[in-house]
Amino acid sequence: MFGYRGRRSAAVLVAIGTVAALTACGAKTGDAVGSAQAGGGAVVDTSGSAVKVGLLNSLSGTMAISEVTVRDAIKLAVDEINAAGGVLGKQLEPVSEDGASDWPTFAEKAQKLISQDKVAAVFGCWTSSSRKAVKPVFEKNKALLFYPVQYEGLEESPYIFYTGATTNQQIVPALDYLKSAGKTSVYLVGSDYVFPRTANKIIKAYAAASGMKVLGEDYAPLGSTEFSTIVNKVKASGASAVFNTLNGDSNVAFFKEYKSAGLTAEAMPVLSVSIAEEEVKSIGTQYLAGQLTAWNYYQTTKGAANDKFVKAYKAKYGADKPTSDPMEAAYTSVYLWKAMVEKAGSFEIEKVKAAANAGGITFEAPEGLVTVDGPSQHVFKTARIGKIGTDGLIEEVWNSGQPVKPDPYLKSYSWATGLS
Amino acid sequence: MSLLVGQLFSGVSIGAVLLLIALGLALTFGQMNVINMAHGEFIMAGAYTVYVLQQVVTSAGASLLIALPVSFVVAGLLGVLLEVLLIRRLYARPLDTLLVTWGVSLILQQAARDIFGAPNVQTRAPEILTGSVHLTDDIAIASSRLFILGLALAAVAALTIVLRTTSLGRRIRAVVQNRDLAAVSGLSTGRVDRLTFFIGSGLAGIAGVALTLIGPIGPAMGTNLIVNAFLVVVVGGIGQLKGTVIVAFVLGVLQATVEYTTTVSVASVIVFVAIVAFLQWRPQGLFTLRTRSLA
Amino acid sequence: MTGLSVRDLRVVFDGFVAVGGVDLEVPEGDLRFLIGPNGAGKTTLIDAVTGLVKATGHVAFDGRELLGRKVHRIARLGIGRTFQTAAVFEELTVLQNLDIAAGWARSPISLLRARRSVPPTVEKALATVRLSEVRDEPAGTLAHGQKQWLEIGMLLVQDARLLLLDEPVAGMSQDERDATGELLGELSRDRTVLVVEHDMDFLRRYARTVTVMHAGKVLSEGTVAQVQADPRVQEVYLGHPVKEAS
Amino acid sequence: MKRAALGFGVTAALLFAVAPLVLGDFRLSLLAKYLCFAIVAVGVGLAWGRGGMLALGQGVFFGLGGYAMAMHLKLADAGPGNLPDFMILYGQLDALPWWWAPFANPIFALLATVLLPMLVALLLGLLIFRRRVRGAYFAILSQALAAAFAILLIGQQGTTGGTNGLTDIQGFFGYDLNDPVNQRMVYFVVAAALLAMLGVAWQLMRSRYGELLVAVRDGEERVRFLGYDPANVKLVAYVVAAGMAGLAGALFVPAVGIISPALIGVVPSIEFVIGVAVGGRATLAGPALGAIAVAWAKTALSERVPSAWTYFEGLLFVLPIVFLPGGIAALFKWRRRARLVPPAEVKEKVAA
Repeated sequence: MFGYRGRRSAAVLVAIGTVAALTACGAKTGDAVGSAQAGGGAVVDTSGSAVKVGLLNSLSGTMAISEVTVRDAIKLAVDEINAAGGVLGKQLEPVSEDGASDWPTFAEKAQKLISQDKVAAVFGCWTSSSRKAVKPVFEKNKALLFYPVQYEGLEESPYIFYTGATTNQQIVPALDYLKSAGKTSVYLVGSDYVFPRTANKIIKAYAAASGMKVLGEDYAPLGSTEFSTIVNKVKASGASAVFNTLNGDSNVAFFKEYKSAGLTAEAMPVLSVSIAEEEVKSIGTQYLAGQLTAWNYYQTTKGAANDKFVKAYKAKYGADKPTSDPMEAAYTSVYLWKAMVEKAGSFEIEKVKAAANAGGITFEAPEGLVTVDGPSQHVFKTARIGKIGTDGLIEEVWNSGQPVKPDPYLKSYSWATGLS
Repeated sequence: MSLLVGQLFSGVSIGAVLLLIALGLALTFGQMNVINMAHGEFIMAGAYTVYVLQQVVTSAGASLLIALPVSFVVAGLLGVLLEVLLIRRLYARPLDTLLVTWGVSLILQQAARDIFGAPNVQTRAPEILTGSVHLTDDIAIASSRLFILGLALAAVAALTIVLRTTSLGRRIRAVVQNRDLAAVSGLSTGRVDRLTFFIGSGLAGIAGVALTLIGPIGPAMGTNLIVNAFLVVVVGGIGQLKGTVIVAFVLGVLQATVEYTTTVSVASVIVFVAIVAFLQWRPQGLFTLRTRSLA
Repeated sequence: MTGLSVRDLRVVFDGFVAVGGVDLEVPEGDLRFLIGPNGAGKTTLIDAVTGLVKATGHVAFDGRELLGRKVHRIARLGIGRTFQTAAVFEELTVLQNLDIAAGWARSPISLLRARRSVPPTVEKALATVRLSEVRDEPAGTLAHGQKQWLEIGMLLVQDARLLLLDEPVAGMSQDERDATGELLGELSRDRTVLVVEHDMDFLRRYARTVTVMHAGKVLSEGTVAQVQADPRVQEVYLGHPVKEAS
Repeated sequence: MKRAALGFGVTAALLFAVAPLVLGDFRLSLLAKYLCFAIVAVGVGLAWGRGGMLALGQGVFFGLGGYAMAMHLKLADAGPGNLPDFMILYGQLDALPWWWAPFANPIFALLATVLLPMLVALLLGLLIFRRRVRGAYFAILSQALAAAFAILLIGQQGTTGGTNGLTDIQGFFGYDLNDPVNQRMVYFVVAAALLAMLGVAWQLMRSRYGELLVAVRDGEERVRFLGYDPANVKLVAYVVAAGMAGLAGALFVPAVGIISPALIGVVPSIEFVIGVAVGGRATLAGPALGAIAVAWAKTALSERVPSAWTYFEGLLFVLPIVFLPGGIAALFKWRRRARLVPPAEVKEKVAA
């Protein structure tokens, strides 16, 4: 009754399967033939009257709050382009996938968009972690990603276009501004992930070179909402300003605590790099009025292109919906891709890339004229410091005057040697 | 010195928040052995109640005061609904209540996202609760924190009085100590269960009101808090409130102290290690209700 | 010395004295019944002997001190017990229940193998407790009396030298009681058996000696006749004289 | 016995022959990911279904296995003497941290993927089970463990990659992971591992130990009176489950190309359990099938209606557990009810 035959036959099957699998193995690492075979490159499906483009954003989970607005902005651009006749005579068909605020899911969905849907380009991702997770997928498949959010720099991928600010277009100008405003010491508060840690490393290098003092540095886990200790430390430090790289929900708790502790924007302003119009709305001007932000675009930015963008966005999604920097960068990224495709005269990825790398891709964006920097695949952007008003909008108080050349590795800054 | 006092108060106020959240759990988990992971979403419901009320009542102060009883009832009713629909079928399977209520919490969160939108919403606090109270010239403590501490202590006092002196309290304790005997003695255990759940969940609603003063109001606001609150109840020992009260404050001060000297992430690991170590010493928690029936 | 020897045993729950200084000697070969009104401390005494509750004093079996040892270590010294409400593993079959009871000393290797044949002791116990027919049924489906027997069967395969039985015949039919009584008599020949029982009729028929407990103390001890004649016992059972208790 | 042989045969045929023929590269690599979850589920089924230990911290062991594997692969990618890319970027380190160094050795790393989680589980289990922390206490504690471990990993960005985790893994013991053929190979390895783990679980469940484990689940105190120390009995199942989770995490890395704290915290850990509950917690195949079904449903639903997934997942926790505690398996197994009925929670009858 208790024989072993069953197990043995199963074991034999397993063994056969494994051996078969192993003998059928493909390329070894460093094997030139294998690599070429592996990366034949993504094929864009241009057979129909429409070309698919991928939208990869978190529509659920903790990041949905921010990423849904980016998705909406991308859709707006796609609709506008379609209404104006499409790209190279083809309509764009958006395929939206949910990254679910989960990095492996981002990788999975990126692969799906590339190999199942055969999209011409993918727009999306917000967190650095999601970008890091999909980066190998795009490189392996030789497919294009347009990443629309300000980030920590120190990265260039041949298959990613970065349309948000890199550090020298946001963090460095913000520090310049604080310095010029006579702030001699800062306290660094951030969420515990890549962007704040890298940003703070840059800030410390900058401070060391410019005589600014960094009086403390604290990180809260993402999603943390308990800030009494950190605010106590900030208050005790007596810094003249706070550089805030907190993300999401943590900002709400931080600013409520900040005000409770009797700290004010006048005495110790907080300069935030992750608080845009949407976040202001959910934190409340009661706590935020007078605080500073650093971005490349505000809803109040002057110009006909922005008036048109704001009007179109509100018409499509509701009058109470503000526009913000990442949304604008996402919106712009679709138009930049369109310009690349049109210049290349083809949807073929290597040709689109070549057209962009040759330079001269521009777009009259809501933030002003943006130009793609061919070699780095980043974008020239104007840095802007804003002050949060009691009406929930952000008024520009300073800008860099002209678009700043992207420098993701901060190679042109002497104090930054050794950072990358 | 001022920093020391400030930091001590931080610890106490972290403890007060923990206590306010854990109090309801002490009742539903401690007394009824139900692990309600949706407790965090009842907190969320309480916080959204403030938001909704403020659409009607413009005065921030008045809306907050009205919100306290209203949130209690809203969250309490959600709790009763949960008890009647699901928990009632699971009294023999306490571990399963954990998973089922986790599912409920996912559904409630998504519902909040669909009703109120994914972004956090904004509530106004009365000006008096956004500033700080100066004890001396250089020692100031946040008035919102003071309010929460007061609220937490008031909730403990009220709950103690209810449990000790009212007939409802006696019935709750009778059911906890011997369900079968209570049933045989003519007590409607079903009704007592529902009432207990109403109060426990209602306390979550109160906690939600308090949290609008210090934290974000959004669909995910409850999830971050729930695990720590459960730890408080576990370490405090089930069946008695005093353990929960003491442990909430001790953990709060421990967290604040370690966090001050190290980092937040090291602090949470140290707190966890401390808890495991503590359970080596007292596996049933700080205080236990000794009955013959538990070895 | 063989058998159970209890000296000055005390068990206190939060100030309530459940057992307050009990001395008890049960030699090998005895079939001792332990009786007393509710709350007299009978079950607590068994709990203390088996390590379930903390106690002070001395409890020795076959000369070895039991107090301070962990429950499973006490069990390994050959002390087995049953419970007021039959505690069998309801989702396991009768055979599995017995096999587990027989097996604490098994090596890890044999534990990790499936059972290939029924161990002889289990086979014998199945017959003894008349459960051979239902050996592949889940224990949860057994009648109440059968569960009690299964528990006794588990004591048998456990090869316990000291058997502590808590109301073993509660809920049994008269036939089953008789069979149980016979079995206990047989078992007690080379073992030490202590039975807590309320059924006075059963007691009169099968007890060799009786200890009466009251309010945590031993009130009287002796043969059935001696105990029944003890005025203190009659006083305790006033209103419920021993003779009418069955 | 014949049923078991048939079951293993059919499963092997499905995994090794049918799936690779029917599915394209992309779907096959998704299946590889699901199978990793299934391996975790087999362990959870053993610990929870048979042992009554609701392990809500399996993400920790999954993570330990995954990180052990990923650390080796990152070091192998970087080449001898070089630091992994992210360390240069974020860590500003001159030398490899001491606790990374041994993982350069493939044999050490491979052993560590399974043994490290088992060791951690052993230590933790000794502390927890010896002191009779169980039931809800155990569940909550294991959940807190997952939270603490995730926060710890995130906090050490320079040496663990922080929230990003370890990504961009190019090779797998010399094989280029970008090559679809090698991705198929990874799938076969995962499938073989799942079958092997099913075999281990099958043997454990049918053994005397398996019966003893059920006895401990249903009457921990009672088992003590039979001379067993239930802590040891539970420890074995817990440690084996941890090893399986570690193996799954290790295989997840080449299959998906990333390991991150997002797979370790409270939420992913509880998600490991849901498939088990849906499939049938106390059965052999139920947990694995349930895990695959839930993961597949997640992909399928989120491709079509993203927001609906959350509702659906919520209902997955609620409906089967309340109304079908035996899981889907219970629908098919009326006849063999003896072992397969869901565990009524620990009945402390002994107590009285």
